[in-house]
Amino acid sequence: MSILTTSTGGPTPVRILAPDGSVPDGYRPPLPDSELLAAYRLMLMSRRVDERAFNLQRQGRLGVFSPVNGQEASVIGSAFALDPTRDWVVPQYRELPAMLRQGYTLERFLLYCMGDPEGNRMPDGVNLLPIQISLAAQIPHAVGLAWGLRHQGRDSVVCVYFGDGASSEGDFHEACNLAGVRRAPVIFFLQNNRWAISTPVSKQTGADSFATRATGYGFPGELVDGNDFFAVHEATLLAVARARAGEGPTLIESRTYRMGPHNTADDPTRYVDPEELEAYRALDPVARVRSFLLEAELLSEELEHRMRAEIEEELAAAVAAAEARGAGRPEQIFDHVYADPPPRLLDQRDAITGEAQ
Amino acid sequence: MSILTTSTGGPTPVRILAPDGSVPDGYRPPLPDSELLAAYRLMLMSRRVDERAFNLQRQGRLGVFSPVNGQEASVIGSAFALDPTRDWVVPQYRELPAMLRQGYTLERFLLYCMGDPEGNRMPDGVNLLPIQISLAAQIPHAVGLAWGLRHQGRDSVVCVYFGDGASSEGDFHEACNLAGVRRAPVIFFLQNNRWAISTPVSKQTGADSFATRATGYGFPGELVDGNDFFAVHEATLLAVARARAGEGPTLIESRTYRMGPHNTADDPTRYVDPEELEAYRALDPVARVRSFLLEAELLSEELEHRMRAEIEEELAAAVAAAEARGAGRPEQIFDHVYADPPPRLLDQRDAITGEAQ
Amino acid sequence: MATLNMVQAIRATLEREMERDERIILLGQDIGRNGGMFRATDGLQERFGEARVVDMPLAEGVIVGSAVGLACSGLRPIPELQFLGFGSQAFHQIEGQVARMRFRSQSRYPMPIVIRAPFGGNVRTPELHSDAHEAKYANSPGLKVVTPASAHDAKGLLTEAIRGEDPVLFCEPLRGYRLIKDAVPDEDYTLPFGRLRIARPGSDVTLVAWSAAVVVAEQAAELAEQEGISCQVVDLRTLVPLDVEGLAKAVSATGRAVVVHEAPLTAGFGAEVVATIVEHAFSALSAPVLRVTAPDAPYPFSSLERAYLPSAERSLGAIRRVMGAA
Amino acid sequence: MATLNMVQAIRATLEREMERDERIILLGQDIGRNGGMFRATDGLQERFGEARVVDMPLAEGVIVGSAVGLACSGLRPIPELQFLGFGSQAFHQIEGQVARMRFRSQSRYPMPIVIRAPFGGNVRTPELHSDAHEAKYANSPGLKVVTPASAHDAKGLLTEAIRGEDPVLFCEPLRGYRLIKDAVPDEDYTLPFGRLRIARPGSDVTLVAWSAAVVVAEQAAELAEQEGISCQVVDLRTLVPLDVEGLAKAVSATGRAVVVHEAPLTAGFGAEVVATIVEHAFSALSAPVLRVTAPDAPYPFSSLERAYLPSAERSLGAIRRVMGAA
Ligand SMILES: Cc1ncc(C[n+]2csc(CCOP(=O)(O)OP(=O)(O)O)c2C)c(N)n1
Ligand SMILES: Cc1ncc(C[n+]2csc(CCOP(=O)(O)OP(=O)(O)O)c2C)c(N)n1
Ligand SMILES: [Mg+2]
Ligand SMILES: [Mg+2]
Repeated sequence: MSILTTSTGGPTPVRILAPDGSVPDGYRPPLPDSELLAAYRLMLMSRRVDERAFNLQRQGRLGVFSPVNGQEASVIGSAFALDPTRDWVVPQYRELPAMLRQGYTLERFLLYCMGDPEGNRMPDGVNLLPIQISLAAQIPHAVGLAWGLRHQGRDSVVCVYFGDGASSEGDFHEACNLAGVRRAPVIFFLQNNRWAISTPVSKQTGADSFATRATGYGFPGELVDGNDFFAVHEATLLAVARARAGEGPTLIESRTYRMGPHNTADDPTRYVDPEELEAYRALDPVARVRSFLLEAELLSEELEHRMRAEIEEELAAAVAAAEARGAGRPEQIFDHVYADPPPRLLDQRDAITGEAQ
Repeated sequence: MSILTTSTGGPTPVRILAPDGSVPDGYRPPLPDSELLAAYRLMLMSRRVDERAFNLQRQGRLGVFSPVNGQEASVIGSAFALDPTRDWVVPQYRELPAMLRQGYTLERFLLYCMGDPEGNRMPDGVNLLPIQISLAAQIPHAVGLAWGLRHQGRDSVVCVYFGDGASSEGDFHEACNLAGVRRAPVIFFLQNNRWAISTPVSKQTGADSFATRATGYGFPGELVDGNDFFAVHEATLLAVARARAGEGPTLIESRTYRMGPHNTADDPTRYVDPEELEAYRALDPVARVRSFLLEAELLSEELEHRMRAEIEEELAAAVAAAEARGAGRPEQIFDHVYADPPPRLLDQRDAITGEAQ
Repeated sequence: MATLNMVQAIRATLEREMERDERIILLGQDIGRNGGMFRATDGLQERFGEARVVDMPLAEGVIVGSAVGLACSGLRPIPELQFLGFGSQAFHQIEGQVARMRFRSQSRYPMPIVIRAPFGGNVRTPELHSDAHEAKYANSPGLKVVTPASAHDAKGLLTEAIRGEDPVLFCEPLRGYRLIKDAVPDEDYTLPFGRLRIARPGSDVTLVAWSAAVVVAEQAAELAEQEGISCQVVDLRTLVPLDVEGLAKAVSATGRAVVVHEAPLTAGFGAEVVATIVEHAFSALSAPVLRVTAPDAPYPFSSLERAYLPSAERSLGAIRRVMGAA
Repeated sequence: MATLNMVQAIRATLEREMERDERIILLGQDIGRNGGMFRATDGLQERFGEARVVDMPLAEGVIVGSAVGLACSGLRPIPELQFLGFGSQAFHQIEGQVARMRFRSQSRYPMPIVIRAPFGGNVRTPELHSDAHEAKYANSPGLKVVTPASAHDAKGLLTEAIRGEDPVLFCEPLRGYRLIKDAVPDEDYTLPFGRLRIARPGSDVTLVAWSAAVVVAEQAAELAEQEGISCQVVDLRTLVPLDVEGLAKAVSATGRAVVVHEAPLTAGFGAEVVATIVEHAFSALSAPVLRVTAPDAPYPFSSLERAYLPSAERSLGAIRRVMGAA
């Protein structure tokens, strides 16, 4: 069973922005031009971080890193439908641009990749939960968060990201079911990038779409072309509106493709069919937005050049700042374990940090 | 949200046998008369065991017991669609008649209720897994069993029972999803008896039917009136045929009603609306089959009387036999823990059984 | 000062704390209309409404997992596991999430969550309901593990747990719910974590226990008394934090110790107690520290549980052994 | 006799056993086409087909839970947890089902299941991948817990596990996959469970360890040697069953012991080792038995793991203390 974006089996994902950058006649993006450009800039940033992080990792300057490559429209199109001042993002680990959009910083992300726990400290006031490694474990958190905010009279919406792989975990089901019962203002944003490391989606599920699962929980599911910034964005806007209005959760299946390796330790040539990969390259989500913006004359080569230069600077500054902090300090092992640490732990701290001195 | 059998919201359960015992014109049950009578007899047996077990429990002669009351058509209608010589039943804990149909014995069941582990020993050659207390944990087992039998070339079908409550556990989802991928010959038989102890199904899920969940796993779901022996039976026959033919799993939602308490420790007057209970009493699954059989002249008052007398005898014999065995022996704590028990455990056995002597 | 049983003390504490702090919200199976399987939340839904006393779907993972999110939103959730044995369904959320979210988020998201869970045997429950899993949670850093043995302590420790900022697994002895009754002050009070209680003074052997096993230790002490052996009974009250100093002191005073607990021997928390005593009071020991526990077998079916669980008689055997008298 | 690293020894053993017994079937994430994250199943799907080497959906609960059903059908499944840390997602299936099905069914359904799981630190994995959870499983009766420290032992113990009738949690040291290399006989052999190995002879102090910590203990023994302290290193090989007699004998020979392990101190399996030594070799002890472990904090992010994990230096500190020299 194939559920490629290009396949004809199963439901067809909603698409607005064609691979050549064209949109249906009369379609007007729901974002102001400045936001469109900001979104595009974030796409460029994301691609650049992917490259740079890989290099740094190869040089031993970063630990494991998972690139976003191929999923920029999916991550950024959805994030731009949220209001960072009141809405929340609950990430898995492959959603850096959505996190940046909320107010996370590159420097912290690099620290995170360097294995410093401070890197997973979301800045105060930034509506973000930390990066989650235990797949799907964040989904129940998102439901609780959405429910809790609503309980306290806030009009916030929570968008939780997770992969096709993570959707097989029991946590996905339990969370969706609870959200349906409580009509929690949460968006389950499932990035079906066709792979869970080496496991293709055909071995992940026998269904021809994940979006249909929503019915079984009593709320709507939407299937969109995840390489289409507008389709993703519109579907998320709708879901945000529903959630904000108290109409409960939405499940969005964003059908995209992981164009790079799973992470810096992975060798996808062992399992990815190169022809399939080529087919998806033609559906590149960043190129599509670029064509659209050029066509609409919102973007020029020159503006893009400027953007790239800025990004380069920002990134260099972030790398420098993160590296200047240096590796972790042994005290950090103990610093945030308990509000009120057991004396035994304090003794252990003294022993370990004492020795390290 | 109400998903009563009688309600009009959501999908309507398939019904064949009306509450007055009538069937649609020309309907012919797919079972020979002898089997119909056997099924009815098992219904009577089940009701009688419910009563008797409650009395024994009140006298301190049995431990916790969960009655089947109200779910006889659901449990027996499905079990009669299986071939006990090759098909398997994987129970939760409220499916005694299905277990008896497979070849389990009343005596063992009483032992089980008396807290003797021997009672959960399924007789050799009987295609049954033990009673499961950890809700939903048996569902993955059923999928593995179905897959394993198929792997070994057997044409067996596995029917796993679980409740509306259990369906909220992650195990349900993980198991359905795997079964969809592997097209395992398994029937997910969800008894929606409207309650999980005191939790009504409206707090269990936001969906208006559980059957719709099947789509999200790539296989069919059926919703049937679980108080209708024929509807349950036909749906299960269909599912068995599909599974046997290699077409994979089916999810059956059997919408029924728990007419008694959750178990001997439960006080349903704390939470059950007496009017609702009355409404369901009018839909009694046993009375319906009885009316049908009387109308069809397969059953007479006299035959029924004989059946009841036989049942009484069987039950009395089983109680006597179980009680004759007496309470558990301390060695039983150690007997079946390992094939190859650690010496430490053997020392512990000697210490404990030695002291008990 | 009223005499309450344990479940009454717990219920009263929940009510008092919910009055005091409206951020508290209770989650669990059958806790609302039904008031909990053992009535620990009886009447609380009527009193505080369905928004604060929430009957949850039957899924331990999301009962605990949503509590993490509720805590991130600023609330103070008190999820109930209907039985500690079903905490295994939520184990990844408890050890991997609740226990670590403070560290993972570097204190941006503290986890003021109290997970209540009845456990322990001799009440003829079906399989898996009575298991004593405390050691598994004690080996999950970031979590505190609290195990009261009296109604008085249940109130003081639960109040402390609820008002604290750290996540707590609050283990309630099933057998004690109605059997354990003692004087509970009406006014608010907290008991600090990590301070054991001397439940009975004695000079020859120190018996160490927690939760329902404290009663067994006390019975064993009675039996030993009749043989002229004076036993001190220590109730640990909390396993994490462990009162290392208090334990060393208590054992040093007698030079002999026996640990009694309901979990299986191997890697049960009794091992930690012995290892701690050995590290901190070795020179005072005049006999090996022994453990009286369940055997390394699964919690059995109900007809076997009496033989399975540690008894006063088995404890007496160990007491005699450490006294060199057997 | 070839020199193999640990992952090669494991892969070769799986291949050999699958050849021998067609009831064996492997289940796990990324074990097929990709050959496993660490290549422990490299080429096995090609060799034995997709029906016997099965890439599973990303759900540990059903990877283990379906293995229970496969075993009921008469097969001998070998599920892999990609990392032991994610065993928590399957904890209810492991401790509640795999470990108890033999008892629950009174031997009608034996569970010849070997759950393979890499674990352990110092390889810069992301959070939750390196956790040493062995004590939680050791406190789950019905299960055996096996922890090889050499390629040779990995083969012998894995063969024993696969051919046995009891469920085994087979813990493989991540750090050792490529670093640990030793001579592995070509022919089949099994190593009995519950027999420890003296990894290094010595007369002053007994160091007890398992899995990757054996290497740390050996390094500590080297350091101690330079100070004139002779350390015996004991590799437990299996935690359940525990070689109680062997342990007592080894420690009795030196009168001093230090346990080294990667899990947090409190309720780690080191506690069991100490408690067992105290019960069975108390009179031979001339110093407290000490533990060198991770602190009671969650496994940290990678830049901190070196300080977190027990080191040869920290072990040396404990050795000096039991020698009365610090
Ligand atoms: C509970 C759990 N099991 C296994 C892993 C190991 N693992 C890390 S990423 C990954 C694949 C994730 O796939 P998906 O959810 O589709 O996300 P993607 O990487 O495609 O973004 C696996 C198996 C994990 N991190 N957590
Ligand atoms: C994992 C788990 N959680 C909680 C319980 C306690 N419990 C026993 S029966 C029950 C309700 C079950 O409801 P349902 O699955 O609908 O089955 P029914 O009793 O209605 O047949 C609960 C919560 C349990 N046995 N297992
Ligand atoms: Mg994916
Ligand atoms: Mg039910």
